[in-house]
Amino acid sequence: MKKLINGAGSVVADALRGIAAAHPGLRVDAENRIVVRAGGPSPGKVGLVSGGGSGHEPLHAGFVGYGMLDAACPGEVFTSPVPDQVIAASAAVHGGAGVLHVVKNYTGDVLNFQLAAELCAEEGMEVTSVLVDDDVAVRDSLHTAGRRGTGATVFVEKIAGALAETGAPLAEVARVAREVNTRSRSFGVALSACTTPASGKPTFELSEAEVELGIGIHGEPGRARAPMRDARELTGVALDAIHEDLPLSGDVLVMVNGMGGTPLIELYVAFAEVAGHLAERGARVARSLVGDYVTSLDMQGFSVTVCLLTDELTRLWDAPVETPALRWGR
Amino acid sequence: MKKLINGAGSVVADALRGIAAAHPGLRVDAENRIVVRAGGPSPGKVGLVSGGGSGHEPLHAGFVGYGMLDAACPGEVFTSPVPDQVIAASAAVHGGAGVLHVVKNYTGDVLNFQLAAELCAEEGMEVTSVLVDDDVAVRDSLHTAGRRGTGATVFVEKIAGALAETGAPLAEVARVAREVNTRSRSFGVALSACTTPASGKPTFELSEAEVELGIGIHGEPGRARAPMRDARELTGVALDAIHEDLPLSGDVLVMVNGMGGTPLIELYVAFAEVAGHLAERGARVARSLVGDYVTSLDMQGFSVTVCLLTDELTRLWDAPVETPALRWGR
Amino acid sequence: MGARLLTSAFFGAWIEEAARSVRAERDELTRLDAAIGDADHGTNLDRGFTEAVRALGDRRPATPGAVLVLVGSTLIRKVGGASGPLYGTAFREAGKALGEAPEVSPADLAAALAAGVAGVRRLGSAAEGDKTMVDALAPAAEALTAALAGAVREGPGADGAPEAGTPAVGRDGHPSAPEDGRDGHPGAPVDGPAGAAGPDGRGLAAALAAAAEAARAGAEATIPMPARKGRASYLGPRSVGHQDPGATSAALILRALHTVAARW
Amino acid sequence: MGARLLTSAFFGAWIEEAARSVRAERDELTRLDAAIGDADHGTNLDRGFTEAVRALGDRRPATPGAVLVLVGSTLIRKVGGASGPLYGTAFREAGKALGEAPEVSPADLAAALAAGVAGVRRLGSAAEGDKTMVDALAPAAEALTAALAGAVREGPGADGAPEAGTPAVGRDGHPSAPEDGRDGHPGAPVDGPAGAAGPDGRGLAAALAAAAEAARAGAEATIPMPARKGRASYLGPRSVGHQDPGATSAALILRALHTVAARW
Ligand SMILES: Nc1ncnc2c1ncn2[C@@H]1O[C@H](COP(=O)(O)OP(=O)(O)O)[C@@H](O)[C@H]1O
Ligand SMILES: Nc1ncnc2c1ncn2[C@@H]1O[C@H](COP(=O)(O)OP(=O)(O)O)[C@@H](O)[C@H]1O
Ligand SMILES: [Mg+2]
Ligand SMILES: [Mg+2]
Ligand SMILES: [Mg+2]
Ligand SMILES: [Mg+2]
Repeated sequence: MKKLINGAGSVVADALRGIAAAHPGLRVDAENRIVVRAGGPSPGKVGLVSGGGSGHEPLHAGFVGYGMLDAACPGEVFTSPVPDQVIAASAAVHGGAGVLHVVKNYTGDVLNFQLAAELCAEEGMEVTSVLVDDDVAVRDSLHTAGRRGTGATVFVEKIAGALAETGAPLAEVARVAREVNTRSRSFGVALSACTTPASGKPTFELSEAEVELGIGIHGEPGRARAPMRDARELTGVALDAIHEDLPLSGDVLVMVNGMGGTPLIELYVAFAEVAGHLAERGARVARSLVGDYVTSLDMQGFSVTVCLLTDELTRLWDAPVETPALRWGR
Repeated sequence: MKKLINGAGSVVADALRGIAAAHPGLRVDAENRIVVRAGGPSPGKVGLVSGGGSGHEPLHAGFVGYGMLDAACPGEVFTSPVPDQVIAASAAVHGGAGVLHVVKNYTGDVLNFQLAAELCAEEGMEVTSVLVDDDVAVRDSLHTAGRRGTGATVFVEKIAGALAETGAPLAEVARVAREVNTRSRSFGVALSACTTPASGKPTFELSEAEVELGIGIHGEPGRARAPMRDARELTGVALDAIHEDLPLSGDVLVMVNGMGGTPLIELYVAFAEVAGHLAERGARVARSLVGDYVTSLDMQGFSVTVCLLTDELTRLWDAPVETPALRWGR
Repeated sequence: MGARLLTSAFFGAWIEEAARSVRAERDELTRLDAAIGDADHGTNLDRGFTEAVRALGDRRPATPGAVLVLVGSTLIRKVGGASGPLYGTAFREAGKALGEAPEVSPADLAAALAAGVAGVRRLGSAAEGDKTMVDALAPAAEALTAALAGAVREGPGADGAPEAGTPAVGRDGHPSAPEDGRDGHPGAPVDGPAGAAGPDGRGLAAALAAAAEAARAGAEATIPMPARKGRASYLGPRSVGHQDPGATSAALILRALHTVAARW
Repeated sequence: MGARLLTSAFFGAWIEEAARSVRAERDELTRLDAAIGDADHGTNLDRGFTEAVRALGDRRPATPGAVLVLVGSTLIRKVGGASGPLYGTAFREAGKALGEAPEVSPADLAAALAAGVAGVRRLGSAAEGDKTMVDALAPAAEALTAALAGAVREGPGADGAPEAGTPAVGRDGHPSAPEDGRDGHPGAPVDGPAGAAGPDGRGLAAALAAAAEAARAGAEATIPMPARKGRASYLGPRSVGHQDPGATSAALILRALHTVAARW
């Protein structure tokens, strides 16, 4: 393992120093391990807090800013944040209109945010949690941990953030966040595993002739190993899996997301195929993102996330946003 | 080699289809292999054309748009474009005020742009070329190919593009482009080689204990191989090399650029150290970019580019820009 | 030493021993987590127990209950992930069950362990057989209660108990523990008077040997299970054939409890 | 065949043979470029010569000069990189030197080759010894001129000429060509009448054998050089020990010229 770091133990703290130095619009509270907008809480505006393990950059700190998150709580690499972080973030962004927690559906994230929400409530904050669970590779059932939250997190945070910026009440912001989640699905494919700084070894071994289908974002192996195929077929597998779960039609918002080690030229190749697969199913790419948004350290591979748009969602997607990783209209 | 492509022969064409599908603000002319702003040439505005080998995405197509380039000419992977592309691009963006060619200093780019400029002149277009040669890893001499053009290309294109947008004449736009180049320096470090689709093998072998210092952006080996060190030391090597050539002080624009396979969390770790090294030398990070801007396919590593700002350059840097890879103010 | 009742020092020693053991097995726990999770379980618990030891060093609470609550709160505050809240809740619930008594009995300890396991079950809504830490914790709590209640038969003696140096990590996928160690009739040995684990330290050590052995066997028994909770559940049938990292660390923590009791 | 003058068909055959040879050695050229450049030289030239063959197939120009100009323009239009404009210029300048004659003599060919080399030198401003294609092209042009001018001694016959199957790529870093092959006194053999390469095909073949051998030796001689032009120059002293890819492809193209002349 070769990594551009100072040591496995300090990766997250060092990266937070870098984020602080690079983005004057963000304030990094190193002691509480949270990243908040430099301006402080906006009175009367719902505060949006998200967080999760580190190693998925730009998620989540890269989405803090006008029109999106008010605060992010980065945990250790691939480890959900602890309740103290979530509580500190919630307190820092609470402008009197309540706080929305955007939580990706992983046992660790769910439990830590749940404990935090209970303690926030004890301290008199109104907190609502929205669970993101868009990954169709995982079977959803009462008797499992349920679907993972992956790429749709970006859509949920952007769209809910835009509504929050209008001064909408907490229930409305939570409603639109849930709607985005309900209308979104993802599927990921790995061409290589990732290596965490702490373990120093790839999380799984994959031969030159194989891919992992249905991966998550934590270096866990996928649902199945399959022979390597070309971009058209691999994106076809992803679109089939999504379409089977949520029939695709009409205007869609699509993200072709790199897992961290995939060159952008390959993501564009994949995007061309995704657009083709969507057109074959009668769906139209109305809005799109191509790039690294929800990564798994140095993993090579991609994920596709599709959201069935409504007029409201399109309008909120188009609203101005000013964060390190997503910016337009300002 | 595992790549998310349909075949080595169609990578560039496939990626161009993806770019066309993802960015309605761009028009991809597949036959001429050029990418231009959807709006067509702006009368009275200097047209900015750049280009080079593919495999460096988002460079250059990702910088086409308001406030930056008018057209990009992507060559084959790591191969400069042919004169026909440059001529077609120049003709497409010529709005009567002349065309500026931003050329990275590589023999291939220089020769192909030179032939194109001669033919453009024959067709009655006023063309000025600006050479970018910022890489301090290469010794500059009359008896060599001279310094490579790397990261500063982004600064030159952004700042010259901003000035062109004001309606400034060709000579002025060329003057500011040259000034940015003169005030900018870069240095790159590779933790791993890249693999071109055509060759299928890493361009060099590097052990777990080694890095290449002073690399370019085409997978060529660097000036020297050295033992692997931590982020603080590796960025120190880069800053020392830059500082030795162009003493650093005052307000600077800094880019910590990923080579394509480097996770963003590591780039932030590196940025924290770069900011520290700059502060030690009395320079101040006034503006910055952290991310993948000038890449080498899947190479792991980074480059640092520093530009000594003036008030004019800062103002032009801050001016609105709306491209796939760089966007603010609109 | 043979002390009849367990002091806060005893619980502090347990946590120190658990921290040592987690540190020693950290990479192995992470390796197990890499196979079916996200390769952080060893780092997570090492960070948590190191912080717990530090917290106890800063201000050693006066009562056993307060020691465990502090440990649990520290794990919740420092670990993150799934295991942080789960282990944190286990220790907090166990600590709360011990109340404010300055010294507690082995039976109190057994009740506390049961309360801790109940807390984990509630928070994680995992049942036995879901391939989680519950598969090690639940049989251990049952074995301890049963051993102390006297349902202990003569056996091969303390040699049958896991040694501090014995890895809790199963090597062959075939649980070697007797099945009756998992259904309330532990077959693990005691070295105290037959028929009942008396209040003396040797009886407690024997009962904890049974609990540790039940945890080890429970962890090993997760190997053939498909996971239904936590990250490993995403793998579906592909999680079969791997020992659950959380169950493995639970066995380590129980073994540490026996180790400390044996030299108490 | 022994044709006295060279037709456009001869030049078309040369380009076809060059395209075959570049295709066969494509990966080796790319491998050489990977060592000191950017791993695309084989792909670049393969693309270019394939297109040149196609262009000639679409409309075979009537004169040798027009053939070479079309090949050069096609290379400029399709290759990119450094080698596209350089080889393109070489062929265009050579073609222009041949003028509009429907058939040209071996001496015309030698003059054209010299004009092509001059074009490369001018555009790339590379001198001999800079570790570029010039190191193969320049001695080849000189050797051809010298051989045709009669400065050719008796030698071991056509066997000494490079075979179509002989790799142009040096294997050991020690140029095996006689030194006088590079300074205007080619030692390479001819199979025509001693003292002068006559206008017949066999004499031309012998002179081209000398040129091809000079190119091969020139390419091999780039191995110990540090590069001063092109991408390889970025490596400074690290470029020593590798054969220049452009010099290697130049040797291939000259060998193709000899191959075609030998069966003409
Ligand atoms: N719902 C649950 N109930 C009980 N234990 C669980 C549950 N989910 C996960 N675990 C335990 O947590 C362990 C993983 O812990 P750890 O790796 O630290 O957290 P994470 O899964 O968040 O990375 C699993 O091996 C399993 O034993
Ligand atoms: N200035 C120059 N003059 C002559 N030949 C050159 C010059 N620069 C490069 N070359 C030749 O071009 C070859 C490289 O061609 P190629 O790999 O196709 O282009 P690029 O270097 O742009 O990738 C070199 O091996 C060298 O022989
Ligand atoms: Mg984790
Ligand atoms: Mg090239
Ligand atoms: Mg884990
Ligand atoms: Mg090359």
